[in-house]
Amino acid sequence: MGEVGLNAYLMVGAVLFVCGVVCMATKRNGIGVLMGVELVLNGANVNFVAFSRYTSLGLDGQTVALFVIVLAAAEAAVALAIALNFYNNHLTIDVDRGNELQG
Amino acid sequence: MPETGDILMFLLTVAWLLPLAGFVVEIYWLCFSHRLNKGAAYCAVACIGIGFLCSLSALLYWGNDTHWAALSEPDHHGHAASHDTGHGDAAHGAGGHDHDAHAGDADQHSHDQASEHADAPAKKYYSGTYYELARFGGLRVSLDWYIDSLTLVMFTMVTFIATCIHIFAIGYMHDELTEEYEDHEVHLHNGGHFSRPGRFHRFFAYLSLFSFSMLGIVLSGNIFQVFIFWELVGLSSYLLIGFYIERKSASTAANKAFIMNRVGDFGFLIGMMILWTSFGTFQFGDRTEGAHTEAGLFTMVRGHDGKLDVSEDGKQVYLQDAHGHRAEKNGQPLTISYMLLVAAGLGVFAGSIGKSAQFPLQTWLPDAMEGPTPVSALVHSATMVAAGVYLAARFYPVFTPEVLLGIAYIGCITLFIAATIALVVTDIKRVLAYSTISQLGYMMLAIGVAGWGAALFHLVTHAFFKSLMFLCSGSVIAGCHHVQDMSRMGGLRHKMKITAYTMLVGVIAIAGLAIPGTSIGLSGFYSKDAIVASALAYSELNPGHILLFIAPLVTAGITSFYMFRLWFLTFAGTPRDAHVYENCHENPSVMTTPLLVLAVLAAGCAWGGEGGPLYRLIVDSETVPAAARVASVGAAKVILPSHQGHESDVHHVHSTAGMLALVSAIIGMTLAYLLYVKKTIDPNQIRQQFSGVYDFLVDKWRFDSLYDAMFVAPVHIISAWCVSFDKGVLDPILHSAANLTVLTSKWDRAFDETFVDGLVNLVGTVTYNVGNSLKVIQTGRLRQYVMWIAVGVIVLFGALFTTIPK
Amino acid sequence: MSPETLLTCIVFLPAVWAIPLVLFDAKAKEAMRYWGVLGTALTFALTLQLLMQFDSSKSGMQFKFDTPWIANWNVFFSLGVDGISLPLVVLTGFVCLLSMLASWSIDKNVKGYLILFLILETGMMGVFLSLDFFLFYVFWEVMLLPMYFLIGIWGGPRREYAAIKFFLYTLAGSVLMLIAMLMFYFNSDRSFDLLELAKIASGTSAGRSHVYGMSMQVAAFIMLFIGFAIKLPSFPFHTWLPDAHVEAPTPISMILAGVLLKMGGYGIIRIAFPLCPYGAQYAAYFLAALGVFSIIYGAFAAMAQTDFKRLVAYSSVSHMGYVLLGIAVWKIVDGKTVGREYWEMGLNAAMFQMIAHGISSTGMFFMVGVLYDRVHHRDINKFGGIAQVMPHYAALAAVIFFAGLGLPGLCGFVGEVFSVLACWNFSPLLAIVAASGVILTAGYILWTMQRVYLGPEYKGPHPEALVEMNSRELAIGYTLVATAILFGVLPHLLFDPMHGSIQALTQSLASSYETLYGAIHTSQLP
Amino acid sequence: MIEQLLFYTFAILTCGGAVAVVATQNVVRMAFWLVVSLGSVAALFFLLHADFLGAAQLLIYVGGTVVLLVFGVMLTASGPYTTIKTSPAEGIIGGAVGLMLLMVLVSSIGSVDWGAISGRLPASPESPFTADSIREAHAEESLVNAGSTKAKTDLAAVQQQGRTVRQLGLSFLGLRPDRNLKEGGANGLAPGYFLPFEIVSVHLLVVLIGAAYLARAKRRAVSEDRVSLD
Repeated sequence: MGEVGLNAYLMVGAVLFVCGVVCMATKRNGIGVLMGVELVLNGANVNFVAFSRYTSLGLDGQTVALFVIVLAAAEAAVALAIALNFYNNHLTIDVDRGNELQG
Repeated sequence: MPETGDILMFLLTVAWLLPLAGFVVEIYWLCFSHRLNKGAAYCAVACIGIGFLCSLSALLYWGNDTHWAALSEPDHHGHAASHDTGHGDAAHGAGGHDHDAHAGDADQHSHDQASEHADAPAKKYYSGTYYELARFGGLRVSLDWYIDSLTLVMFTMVTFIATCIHIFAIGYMHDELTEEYEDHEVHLHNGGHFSRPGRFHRFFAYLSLFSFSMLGIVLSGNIFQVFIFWELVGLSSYLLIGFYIERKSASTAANKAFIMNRVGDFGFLIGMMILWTSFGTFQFGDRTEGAHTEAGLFTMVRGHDGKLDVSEDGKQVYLQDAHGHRAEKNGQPLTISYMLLVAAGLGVFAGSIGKSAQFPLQTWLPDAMEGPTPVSALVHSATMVAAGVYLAARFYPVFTPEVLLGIAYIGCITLFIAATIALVVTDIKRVLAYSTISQLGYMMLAIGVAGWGAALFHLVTHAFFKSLMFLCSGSVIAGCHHVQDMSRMGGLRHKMKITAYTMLVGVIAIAGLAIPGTSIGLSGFYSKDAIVASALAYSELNPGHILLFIAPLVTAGITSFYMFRLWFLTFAGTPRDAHVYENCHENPSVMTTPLLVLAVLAAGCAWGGEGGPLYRLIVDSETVPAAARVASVGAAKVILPSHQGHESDVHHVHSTAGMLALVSAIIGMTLAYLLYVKKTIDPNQIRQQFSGVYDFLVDKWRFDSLYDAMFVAPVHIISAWCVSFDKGVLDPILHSAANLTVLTSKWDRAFDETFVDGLVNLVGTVTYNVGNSLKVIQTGRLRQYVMWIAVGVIVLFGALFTTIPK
Repeated sequence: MSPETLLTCIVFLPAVWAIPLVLFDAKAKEAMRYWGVLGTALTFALTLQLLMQFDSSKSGMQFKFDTPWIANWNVFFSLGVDGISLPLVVLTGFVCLLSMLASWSIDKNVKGYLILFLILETGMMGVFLSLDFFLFYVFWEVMLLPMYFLIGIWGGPRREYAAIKFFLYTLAGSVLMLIAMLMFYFNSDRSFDLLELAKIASGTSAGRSHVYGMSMQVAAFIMLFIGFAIKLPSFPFHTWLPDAHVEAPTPISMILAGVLLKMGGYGIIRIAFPLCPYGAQYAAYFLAALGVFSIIYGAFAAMAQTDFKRLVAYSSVSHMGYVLLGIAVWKIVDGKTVGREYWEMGLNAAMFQMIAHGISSTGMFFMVGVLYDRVHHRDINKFGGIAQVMPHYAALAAVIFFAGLGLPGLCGFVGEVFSVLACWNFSPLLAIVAASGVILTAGYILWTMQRVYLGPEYKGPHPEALVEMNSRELAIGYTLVATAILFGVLPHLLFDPMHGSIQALTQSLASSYETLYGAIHTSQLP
Repeated sequence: MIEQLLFYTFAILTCGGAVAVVATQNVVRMAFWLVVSLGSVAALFFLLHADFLGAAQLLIYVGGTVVLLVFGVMLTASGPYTTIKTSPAEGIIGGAVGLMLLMVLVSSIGSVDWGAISGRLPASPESPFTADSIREAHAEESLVNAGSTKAKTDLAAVQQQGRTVRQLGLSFLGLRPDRNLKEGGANGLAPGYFLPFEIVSVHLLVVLIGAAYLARAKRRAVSEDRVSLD
């Protein structure tokens, strides 16, 4: 095992990100999609903090990550409300039922 | 002490402008006064009356200033000068006997050159400028005044007659003083009679306007100004002839008068153009500005010796400058082509033809009798129509003998034609109208045969007796309640004594009767005598033109015949229409007084004949060429007789001519007496025997129908052509251009729609189809979109990695 | 007020004045009309102020000023006034005020009407005041559009036809003018300055020694002339005029006859002649002949009309013929101007005739409009006896018609007679033919007056509507009559300011022609 | 050595949790795996000397967000164990795409020389931190600038030890102890996060209200009627 470097954290972030994307793409459950979003955000966060540690980004990376976390919480609250509304309207949480985007 | 010229100018200007002020006041009176008010009439009478007083005092002042030199001539000093124009009798006594008077005194004002050239005859005029209308470089047009004895006489005569007629008109137009004037000659569509508010004020306003314009002509100091007032009298005449605007005949006659005059003015304008272009001035007299004297028209043509300075080949006339030398410009002598000078003369004379109703423009004057009778008296006999003669006389120095020959023949033809028509007319005013034309013909003839003084002499005497006769006829018409046809009158002398006998004075005057063996007669005798004498002298010198003597001689008889016919038919014999006779009455004194005054003047104004004061006054203004014997150099080869002094051509034949004319007149009178009083010969029989001639004369020599066919109809046809050219040629060209454009744009549209639009549509269709086929991708499913995003990122990165070199 | 402000105000005041009209309620017609009258009155007052400040002893441009407008193309906002444009500017203010007063009969969409009217006035003022060819052209077009709409919206039954006819004719003219303008632009040093272009044409420009070539001058002159002759209008470009007049509402007819036609004459004097002296001289005889023909032709055509307005329109064609005649009497013998004073007289007469016609024909159209407002027809043969029921009106109308007839003492006389008098020097034949116009003019005007005003009774429809003019109409009528008399009696009031400018114009044209003539002849000699 | 060990442990946990979230069909289990994954991320933060961040991660994510999600599951599902199946084909496609994306990302990460980039960045934690600048920018702030040169060394030490709470707090108040204010062209403006901080605060408030509004109980039928009427 070599020295833990920036690349290792970035790899973790990438995996999280990809998992999030796949999660979003495959889950029919609305809550699952939300979880995918959280994963994507976390992937990004890992990258930020890693850059904060290993490059001259410094405190900025952490600050941004902090913001992301806060905003993700907010997003989660709103998304949940949206999910509830969706559920109220369609009587299911299956996102495939909501095809209003088709226009 | 102001100079004589300025005083004269001031007095005459006042006399001239007062009627204009009167016109303005009366027009406004019309708006604010009620119609029963005679104020306008009094205003008009006051204006013209004061004008008369001004003119008279101007005349007297002038006479005093010149010590009445004009009235005396070495060989005629026996005559008392107690009458000037016959009305200012006691005003001046001793002046006429002052033989030592210097004519040159009058020249101090503006004619220093007269003394420089002692041989040049003194030119007895004053002139000056009111104001400039325009100035173009060296050319200028202005309003001027020009005063000589002729101006003064004309002024006095015009204002006096106008005053009389104004007063007469107060009575004549009395029935217009109403709110409801019923016109029995107008019939409405519904068969009723036409009634309208009276037009008393308007009538006097028009009369004032006329007086102003007429005096303007007389006072004018340049030909352009004459033209201006020429048109203005035409306007007044138009307004007065068409006074009864509701009568179609009146308005048509007014139009006819105006347009006929315009035809004359067309010639006038051409004459003016020639003069303007060749001479560069319109001025009659010379104009002095400081040290520089600018020659007027008369000086330029005639110089100081009164001779035309014709080049050797006879084709050019040299113009003279103010000092009697040939005028030069840039070293070249100024000349005018002789033919152009003739043309200019004829052109100006054309204006006279129109205004004085000479052949071939004579037809408007009889129609002009549609106006109220005082108008006929003032405008269409005494003054305006005489303005043509006045202009011809004023412009005499510019006329070449050829022009004069033309004038003579025009006058000759006119006097004969008009007299013959007058033989058969039964409308009392029309007889007088034709007589006026005929008498004006006499005057023109006189000018043409160099009887300059005779023409103007006749002008003044004619003005008196003709206005008298018109007023008498007006009195008859008013007395008979607007009956004008003589065939319905007769015996009126019992009921209208004053009118009848004053009329007789006029008739005798115009007929030229005198006591045989003596030379005592009424005014017409002297003046006609002078004309016939001039004509005889002329025809003796130019035997080829004997007609110019025969025609006036014969016509003198005809004149006498138809005038007595008029009097006999109207006043003598027995009434032919009982109704008319019963209702007729003599008029109030406001109408008869002017008759009496005018009768006195008609009888006596020419007192003394050619030795008398009137003639002397007029001849005082005579220009040199009119007095001396002149031989023509042009194509016509005529010789103009001289007529001054005992040795003159005219003097030789004077007694012969007088005798012949008198005989002719007496024959005419006797014939009339036999036909209409004694009834020895039945006029109807003659009429039937010569029915062809009679009809021809009744149709006024068929001039009206001739002109209708020659001018009126073609004008209408041409105007129809013009309109159809617009509608049929120009508009179709435009329309076809427009249609062509529309057609082109249609093609353009077709091209657009098939080709250009086709291309565009193709693009659109392809896009649509592609989009349509891609539509399935948009499922609206969230998860698919995420997938697509991921795929997109992959593809993008893949593309980047493959294309960007490491 | 400084000259710049004054001139700019004169040009733009009407248009600016139109802006607040937008805020008026559409139903407040009276208020809007008064607003419009106030605007035109103010403009007229400004033109009078200009007249006061104008120094008639000078011959050149006064109050001239330039501001770069489109600097890349050398276009300047350049205004100025001289003796030639000054009377026309004042006339424009005058006629606009009167027509605005005559606009009470317009009842449809008053707001739009007034706005277009005021814009039209700006366009007209701009045309007369601009000294930059491009600016001139712009104003020329600015004037065209409102006129199109004014005829096309507020006109009579065939208004669309008339409006399009007017539009097409004028547009064709302006296209030709545009081409000529560009010819001068590219043949000079890219200049639109009219004064500079004229200087080049006369060979007195500081920057250039050579003048425009002969063929170019002839071509440019022909194009410019056609453009202006359409506006004048001269035969054969006149057929838009009767239609436009017949269909246009009364106040617009007044403006059309009173001002718009003058632009043709003004354009010829201001642009066509100074910019191409050789071309002008080349075509002078043709121009004069065309003018004479228009005189006669218009008079004949007027005589055959039964529509009152059409008659007056043709009389305009006839009267404007005198303008063309007066402008063109430029006689040249062997390269030298002969009788320049007579030509000067002709130009003066042409200018005078334009003003006089502006007064008399404005008046005639107004008088026709007064009748039309009452009985709603214009058939001359159905009138008669108007003088009995409307004596006051008939008297004023008679004076105006006599002014049109050319009676001395009224304005129409001086222009006509002087242009004819000036013509003999140029060509006796043309002078004689032109003089015969006086007979025809008298013929048709008197005949018309007889049929309309004289006679015992009115024969047409709506006899009950024939009431005397109201005070507003009387005011217009009296103003016109007073002006007609004023200029008829004291023509020098008008000649004095024009005289210097026209003298300078004839001098420079004569000398420039001589220069060019000399250049041609020396080069042709070996 | 221990750091490496810890890193790999938590990295595997993180990745494994994430993969498990993807792979699991049951929502509640997904939530569990998510907790695992996010908690491991918090541990990774600690490893990266971001103590406060890690704590926040644990508190907010693991403690807040996931609980929220579980609530959501409970509120929406008719039963806690209901599963909405993804079709196998979708799973395969999703996996394939995910793998490809991962490959892309990994290859990008590998292809970048991070050290070089790091050198180009304008400021480093070791950048000069002078007393002058502190005095100038925050004259009154004696809390931080007590020692001049000492503060600089303190700061480096603090960062090494991951105690960044105070610094983060300062930066949210607009103060940047880790930046040289004279550099970077700040033009005297405070380069801190005061404004974003405030914005985020307001944002959170709005979100809370908005979420409450959205999530409130509504009658169902009306909206459908309205749609059909349109």
